[in-house]
Amino acid sequence: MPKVIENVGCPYCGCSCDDVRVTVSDDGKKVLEVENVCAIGTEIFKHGSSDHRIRKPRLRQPDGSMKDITYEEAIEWTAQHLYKAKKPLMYGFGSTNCEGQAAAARVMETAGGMLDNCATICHGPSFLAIFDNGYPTCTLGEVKNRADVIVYWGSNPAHAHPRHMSRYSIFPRGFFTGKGQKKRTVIVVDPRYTDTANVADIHLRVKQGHDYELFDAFRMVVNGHADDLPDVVADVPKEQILEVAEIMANARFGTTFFGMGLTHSDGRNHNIDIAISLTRDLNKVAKWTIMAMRGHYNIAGPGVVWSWTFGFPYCLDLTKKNYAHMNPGETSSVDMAMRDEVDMFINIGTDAGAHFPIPAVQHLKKHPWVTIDPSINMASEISDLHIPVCICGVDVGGVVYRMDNVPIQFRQVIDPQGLLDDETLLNKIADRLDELNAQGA
Amino acid sequence: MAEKYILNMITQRAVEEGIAMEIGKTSPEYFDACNIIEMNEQDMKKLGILKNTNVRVTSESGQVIVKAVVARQTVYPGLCHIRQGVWANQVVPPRTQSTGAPQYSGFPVTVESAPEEKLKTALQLVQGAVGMWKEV
Amino acid sequence: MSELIIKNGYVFDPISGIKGDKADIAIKDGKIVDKVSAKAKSIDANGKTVMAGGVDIHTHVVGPKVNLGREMRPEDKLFRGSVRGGIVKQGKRMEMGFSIPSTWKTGYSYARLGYTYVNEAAMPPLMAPHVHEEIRDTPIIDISAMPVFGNNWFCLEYLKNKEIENNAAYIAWLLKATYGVGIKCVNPGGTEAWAWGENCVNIHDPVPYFDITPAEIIKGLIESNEYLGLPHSLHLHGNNLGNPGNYTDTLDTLKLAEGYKAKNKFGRTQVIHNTHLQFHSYKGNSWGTFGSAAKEVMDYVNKADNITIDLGCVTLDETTTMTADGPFEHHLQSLNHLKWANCDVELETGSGIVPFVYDKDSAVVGIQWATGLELGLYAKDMMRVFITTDHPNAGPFTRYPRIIKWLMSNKARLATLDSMKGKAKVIAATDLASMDRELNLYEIAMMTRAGPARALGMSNMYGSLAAGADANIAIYDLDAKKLPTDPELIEEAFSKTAYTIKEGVIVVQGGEIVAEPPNHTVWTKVTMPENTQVMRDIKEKFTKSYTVNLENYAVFDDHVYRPRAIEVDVA
Amino acid sequence: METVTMTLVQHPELYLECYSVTPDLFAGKSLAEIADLPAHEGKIVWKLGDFFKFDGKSGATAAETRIIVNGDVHKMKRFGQQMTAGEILINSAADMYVGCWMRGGKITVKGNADAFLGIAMEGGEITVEGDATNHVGSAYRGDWRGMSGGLIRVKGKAGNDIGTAMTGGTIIIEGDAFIHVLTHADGGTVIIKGDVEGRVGGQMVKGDAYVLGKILYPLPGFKKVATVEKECDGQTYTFDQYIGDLGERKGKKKGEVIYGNIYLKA
Repeated sequence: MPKVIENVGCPYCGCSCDDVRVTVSDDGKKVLEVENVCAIGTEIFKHGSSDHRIRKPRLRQPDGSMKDITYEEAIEWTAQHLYKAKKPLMYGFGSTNCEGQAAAARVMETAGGMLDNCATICHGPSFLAIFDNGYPTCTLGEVKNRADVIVYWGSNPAHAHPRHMSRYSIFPRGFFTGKGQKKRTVIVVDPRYTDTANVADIHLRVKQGHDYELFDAFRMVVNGHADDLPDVVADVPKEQILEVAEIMANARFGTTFFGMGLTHSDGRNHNIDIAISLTRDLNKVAKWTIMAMRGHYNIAGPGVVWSWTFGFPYCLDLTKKNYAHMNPGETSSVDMAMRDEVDMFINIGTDAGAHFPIPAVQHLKKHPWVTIDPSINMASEISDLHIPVCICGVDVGGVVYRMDNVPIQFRQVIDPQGLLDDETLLNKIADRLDELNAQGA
Repeated sequence: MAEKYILNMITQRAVEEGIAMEIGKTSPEYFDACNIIEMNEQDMKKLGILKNTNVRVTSESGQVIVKAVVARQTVYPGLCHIRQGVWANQVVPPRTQSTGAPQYSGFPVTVESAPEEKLKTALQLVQGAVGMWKEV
Repeated sequence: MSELIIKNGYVFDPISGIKGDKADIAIKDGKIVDKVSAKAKSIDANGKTVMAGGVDIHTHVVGPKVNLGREMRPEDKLFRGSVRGGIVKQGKRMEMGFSIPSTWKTGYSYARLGYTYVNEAAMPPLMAPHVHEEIRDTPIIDISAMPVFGNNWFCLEYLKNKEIENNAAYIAWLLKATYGVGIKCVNPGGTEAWAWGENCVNIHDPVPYFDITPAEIIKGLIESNEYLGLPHSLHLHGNNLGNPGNYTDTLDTLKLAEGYKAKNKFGRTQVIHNTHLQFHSYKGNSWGTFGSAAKEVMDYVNKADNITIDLGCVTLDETTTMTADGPFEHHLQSLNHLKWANCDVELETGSGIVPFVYDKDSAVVGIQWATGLELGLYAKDMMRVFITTDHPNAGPFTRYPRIIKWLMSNKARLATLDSMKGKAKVIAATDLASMDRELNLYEIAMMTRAGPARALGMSNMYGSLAAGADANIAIYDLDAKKLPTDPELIEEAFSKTAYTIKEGVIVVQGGEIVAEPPNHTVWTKVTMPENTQVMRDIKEKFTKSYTVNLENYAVFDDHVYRPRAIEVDVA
Repeated sequence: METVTMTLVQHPELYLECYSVTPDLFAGKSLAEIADLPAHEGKIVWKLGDFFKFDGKSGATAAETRIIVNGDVHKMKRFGQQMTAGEILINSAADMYVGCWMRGGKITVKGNADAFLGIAMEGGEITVEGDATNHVGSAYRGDWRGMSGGLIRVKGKAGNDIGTAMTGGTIIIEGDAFIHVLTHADGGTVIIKGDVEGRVGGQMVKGDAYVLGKILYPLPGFKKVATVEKECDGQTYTFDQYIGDLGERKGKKKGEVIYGNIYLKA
């Protein structure tokens, strides 16, 4: 009899939807059907029971081919290389559970290396802004229940967070927002006329890379200097700025959701920093909150776990062994790659091969490269060692943090069939490193 | 022969890319989803680029062959978009302004019509970049 | 069978009434026992002070707001003078952070101070799995956490309708769902109002939409607590924290307890624990006329034997304020303009975080500092008055030894007062300079272990050296018969124990961490008949208003680490 | 003043953290003791003597100690970290964090300096004869107390984040700068002799920016109020004075609102 598992968490985007219904085969090995999930999430569950999944670690041979090895051999290989490296880097965690991230912290503290997560190339600048200016935010339920004005700034949930607008922001009927979309004003700020802009009441077509100026203009209006505003700011006409500022200042509860459009363009963290300043200004006259549209279902996780472990969310330099250091720009993965600052690379739960600018990949490839990931991806296909692991939310459960830092408990839906989960694998590597360190000392 | 003309390039997520990525980066779906450059129609005309033909995109840090299409999520003239992923990352500058985040959004590229050039697969691009690509 | 005996120490144990007599403490299998065999390992405590392991009744050490504080303050981990602030490599893992230490540093530091059990004072129920993840990663010390109820929609609705029984049933359900220990209430109604950018500044200020007042919330929560007979009382952070002249609101709040009597089987006597009273004891009508109302407030507390309090002493450090009192933190950032985090939590609560520099040269800060100490010095029943810093709000818990020094030594107080630029104003606005009371070690033992343990309803397990209690023991290098004349030596002795023993295991020796036995999650398990109305209400709220499914909301059993339940039966 | 000359004899494979190279740590030590000072390359703790050969003699105090660094040290970080007095002369390019948290003394870099030059500096003087990159005299992450005193002079160009969260002191960039000058500043002076792309004075509470070239994208938060003659690095020019950031909070002194200023050469 196929079994239906309810309330399953979806391991795709930062929405971390927890209402998925999964039907699995009698033997618990196959996903037969998934419901309540977006098109992208569906593929993850399908992939989980694919016959093509890699189930054994693979070590690259001198002729360039990959040969199956045991987990024990893979653990030994990784521990030995970590032990030997002067400055190894472990990067990724877009798709691991928090238990795995905590174990990773232990591995790199023991190894004396660098530890970084995908935020470094996504919302890392948002962390920098939070460091500098704080983070007046809320949980997504507050938006659903209260928000009458919603701003998507440099974010495109229609593509990147498919159920965000329907579950949390524009469309749901919340406690104080029983009329749903009808009573909400939606503003999209984006240089493109995106599919999200298409459902908005107002689209501000900002000049790419000049959001900072537009924020400054809004702050001028909120702080009583509308008269000194130029006629056009960042390609947006003054009348439109005044109109939107008026809507923001009159909100009962407003939320700004921001994305890569701010974190990836010139000024990076400053674009978010000033967005936070605007949020603070608006709280003098209305109630406003702001939230980063975190990309993966648990990419908030490493930031949370490593903050309680080390006090820093990402870009950790653990080489000093008795204290941690963090300074993105120096201790961030891409910068270290480009400067040849590291001499070993572990890619875990992400695909640096596909998502780093190619020169960074070329630099990292000069050194031993391990990929820990359930799938074949670009990183696995250039690595010296590929260790397959469980897919969180499919083969293993665990705690994950949604984009609003709300912990969501994920369930296992199918049998891992011999695959190790990240936590177990990493703890075995750390145990082996402890032994090597003890021998060395 | 079209003249060189500087466009401002950005790279962002698209739902098609997300689905394809989960199917697999070596899949035909991923190939189809990510190897296109989305442009404004005016720019294509100006550059003499026909819809759905291949172009060469060159930045300060590399170049890549992609197929030019008119953006469905409209970009204004002067702006172009390649969906995030392997093809975009052949040209994304790794400079981070000391923040850790590369210049994924807002860097100058030239786009030239290159109808004779062939598209490369993801694996060919990445393995090729690190000297591991072997023609089968 | 592990046995241990601590010989010849000066023992201070208010629970068993030992006031500094030389005595031996015997330990077997993690518990205090009357005697052990001759084979027991012995510790010579001759010339040393022996107390039960410290109990912190109110601290913020695990959970989302603590952690956002860590995350948003990289500079809290940076150079301070020539060394990195507060980073000590003593345990197995790194220790990071000054005002908001990492979980490992938290566990190690408390152990070094001789503390073995702490109560996390605010757990947003929706975030409970996060709290438990951090408890897992905090070494040595046992931890309980209190879910916050004062702005919870269920409670606001039940209490508006005077449905105490339903409210109690909901509380019992939530304690199980979150593995929580008791009822916390922060700025009742005010944090819900803050979700609309407003506040409730006094106990009669109505909550928007819910049509209930803070006074009704507080009384309703007292009644619910006593209905259930929980080990701890209502744990209250009242309205109007931190503002000049707020002491009248504080007195109004405390008076709400009149006529209520504690009903429980745990030996608890109070119905309200009013936390960090220092922040609620101010006179004046502006920062210019700011002053201490410690005497007025303590006069009331001394008379009301159904109230306990903790001090919330200012330590004069750069620290990080954090509270579920969202509107207060918003107000604070408008005063000091530093970075500000806020997180409103759907249907339940909120929180805010702002770094704060308690600059001893500011007269207001000096007055706050004096107020906290005055509360301790005006106190009559030290079993109802506890030392805290509302960590990290008024200063980090690592400064407890300094608070103890100030309370024990007038000389130390005057030296600090003398170093303040605003000394004259502080003297004028407080009584501290004229107070020569010096607390003794027995009083300190009441304020740091016996009292808080009793107020938490756990003095059979913690804060006690009586047979049957957990063998949690702190041995300080302090000769009780010959206290040093230099008060700095008192601070030093309380900073690093000679030994800390946790459930019979020596975890600190000579101020160094030597073992890391697993800790416990302490929680209250209420058994009562199922309340179908409440279960229906819960289902409805989850279907309509929450963004997390009910089935994923309650903490999964395997996400709670080494739980230790306090059992309560409600017929 | 005594001089210690350190000459590179061995390049590090990765990057070397030369936090021990300060007059404070060299003062009063023999050459052998100096060569014994630690330097991190990743997790490996080396000695300075593993990379450098030392000549000369240190002074009794930091103020009496000059350090000359010879050889290509562009892969070495943290020269002069937290130094309080004395001098360092680096005869090549240097990597990140030259003069970080510096409190006094003098550092000269003959070549380029990488990011985080003089961050959170409190006093003293840094001269870079080549270019600097990003975060010149800015604050450490999260700190609202950036550079508070001293002088940083970069003879070439600089990147983004010049004087972020600055509260005092002076930064002079003789070439061009990119974006974010005096962002979040609450005091201090930045002089850019070349052009700036934009974002000068964003979120600035207080402070003075002088720009002798052009600002390509001026912020909307600044308003022109006057044309004034002002001295700037020893020369007098006519400037258009702009006040702002009008979007940011402003303090008051004796009832007068205090603004940040941009002096743009007329």
